[in-house]
Amino acid sequence: MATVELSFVPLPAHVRTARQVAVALARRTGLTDDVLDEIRLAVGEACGLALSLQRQSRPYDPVVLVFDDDAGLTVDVRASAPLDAASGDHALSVLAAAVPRPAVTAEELPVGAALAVLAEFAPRLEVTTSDAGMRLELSWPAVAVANR
Amino acid sequence: MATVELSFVPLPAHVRTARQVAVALARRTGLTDDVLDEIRLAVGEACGLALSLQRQSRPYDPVVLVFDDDAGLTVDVRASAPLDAASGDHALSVLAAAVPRPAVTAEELPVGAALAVLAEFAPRLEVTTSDAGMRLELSWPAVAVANR
Amino acid sequence: MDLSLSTRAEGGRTVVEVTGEIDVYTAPKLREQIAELVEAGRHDIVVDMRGVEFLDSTGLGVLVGGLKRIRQHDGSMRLVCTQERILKIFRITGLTKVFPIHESVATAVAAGD
Amino acid sequence: MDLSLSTRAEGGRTVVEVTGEIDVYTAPKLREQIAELVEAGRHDIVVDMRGVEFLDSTGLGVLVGGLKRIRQHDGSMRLVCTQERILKIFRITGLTKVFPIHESVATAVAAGD
Ligand SMILES: Nc1ncnc2c1ncn2[C@@H]1O[C@H](COP(=O)(O)OP(=O)(O)O)[C@@H](O)[C@H]1O
Ligand SMILES: Nc1ncnc2c1ncn2[C@@H]1O[C@H](COP(=O)(O)OP(=O)(O)O)[C@@H](O)[C@H]1O
Repeated sequence: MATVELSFVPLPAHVRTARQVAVALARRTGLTDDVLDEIRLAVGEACGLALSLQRQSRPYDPVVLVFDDDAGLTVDVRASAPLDAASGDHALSVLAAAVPRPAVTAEELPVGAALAVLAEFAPRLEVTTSDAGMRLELSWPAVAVANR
Repeated sequence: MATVELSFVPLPAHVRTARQVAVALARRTGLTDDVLDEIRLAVGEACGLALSLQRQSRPYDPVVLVFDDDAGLTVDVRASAPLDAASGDHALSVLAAAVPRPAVTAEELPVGAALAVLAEFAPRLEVTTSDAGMRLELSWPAVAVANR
Repeated sequence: MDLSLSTRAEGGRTVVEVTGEIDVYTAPKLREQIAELVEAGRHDIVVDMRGVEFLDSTGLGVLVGGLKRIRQHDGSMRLVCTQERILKIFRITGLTKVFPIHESVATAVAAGD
Repeated sequence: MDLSLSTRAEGGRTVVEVTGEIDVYTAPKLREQIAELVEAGRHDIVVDMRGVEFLDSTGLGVLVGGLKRIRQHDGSMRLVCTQERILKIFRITGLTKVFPIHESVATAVAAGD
């Protein structure tokens, strides 16, 4: 059963709220401050990607986050913008291709950097794309927690 | 369109998260610190009532909060526990009768106090009960904000 | 912020210093602390709430429940509270008539019953 | 916490002091600040990030974009950053090779190009 669900219209201000909710849940599961920092960063980047996608083709649909704190913390970030069906690294490239590029000066979301942060800070990352949208599943398993 | 939706299994820890989300949204709409305090209190009490109801008869259903910041802030708190159909003050008494009483020592949620806090701090409060559950709609209109 | 509690003896009474948030999640911790004190025979309690940042109706319920229990032992419960926004919660729920509320631990400890 | 910015001249360069969170919501504010400076002919910029509490890829994008714009004017952008958790973001995205990163404003201002 999902513990907490958060959905928001794709506006940048709500990404901060999403980070706060993720950190509040993680704190409650007893994760250490170092891990809380990782969660804050990775969830922020996942939301940033979802937001970019959604604003491009489904600006009135919410970005949805499903949190589960059964064993460690799992955060499932979903956007409904239709994409080619793929999973794993394939899905990553579908995603990278779909997120709108900044015009000329690259001052918007640098997709490469977002993915680098996600890969670094989410111990487990599952990416799926389909015509129903994008799904990024980030997990910080309870085991990894005990090892830190 | 709802700006943000938050749903959570009826556990006390999530009430704090709900307060945080409400305050984050309210801050963004430019409400003053005094009003933020009121929102924190009123949303907390509304969630406490919803949680009590839900734990009693629908412990696996989430409590749902729908936030709208179109003009001021509206927070709609919903529980799915079935109740007699009523609205306004009638609904308040249906609600007060339905929330489980603490055994002997009254150390759980004092419903009277919760309703007193709600009435004091939510400038507009609409209560509806039905067999589909309870709905508490709290609003801090943009007008009231300007007047403070 | 979480709830934290510390207790000490002062002038024949027990001072419980409470800091953080007393809400539906943390209130049980305060309830247990008060229950323990009452069972240990400490029936004159001063709850120092100057460090409380948030108080909801569940917290009020725990204080009222504690007071009832203490009165069964002819004891007393006094509160120390200086923050207007916390005092307001006691006022609008009518509990300023139920609890003696003091401005400092010293006056609460010195107060006669 | 929100983003706040202040700028001052120091040793022929412009120091931009950034505190708070640089994220998808606040980054545009930083972008505008840098664009304004460049347009005003301030092409040697030191961004003091010691007070930054959070930095995401959007913030990196704004810094990289600012650097590109500044280089068109033969200018320079140096960063001051001492927090390990912010430095790590620059490292894992390969940007430590793009930006000179200093431990203090003094050394950043004194550095040759
Ligand atoms: N290591 C890096 N990671 C991410 N972005 C970088 C990096 N180095 C430089 N950048 C800058 O960020 C800008 C845009 O982001 P980028 O990662 O290139 O998106 P994408 O790779 O998906 O096109 C680029 O213009 C690039 O100059
Ligand atoms: N003004 C008040 N508001 C709320 N609770 C109060 C108040 N005064 C005392 N209490 C105590 O709180 C306890 C339980 O809450 P209460 O408000 O009575 O719930 P309800 O009225 O729904 O039964 C009661 O035992 C009561 O002693």
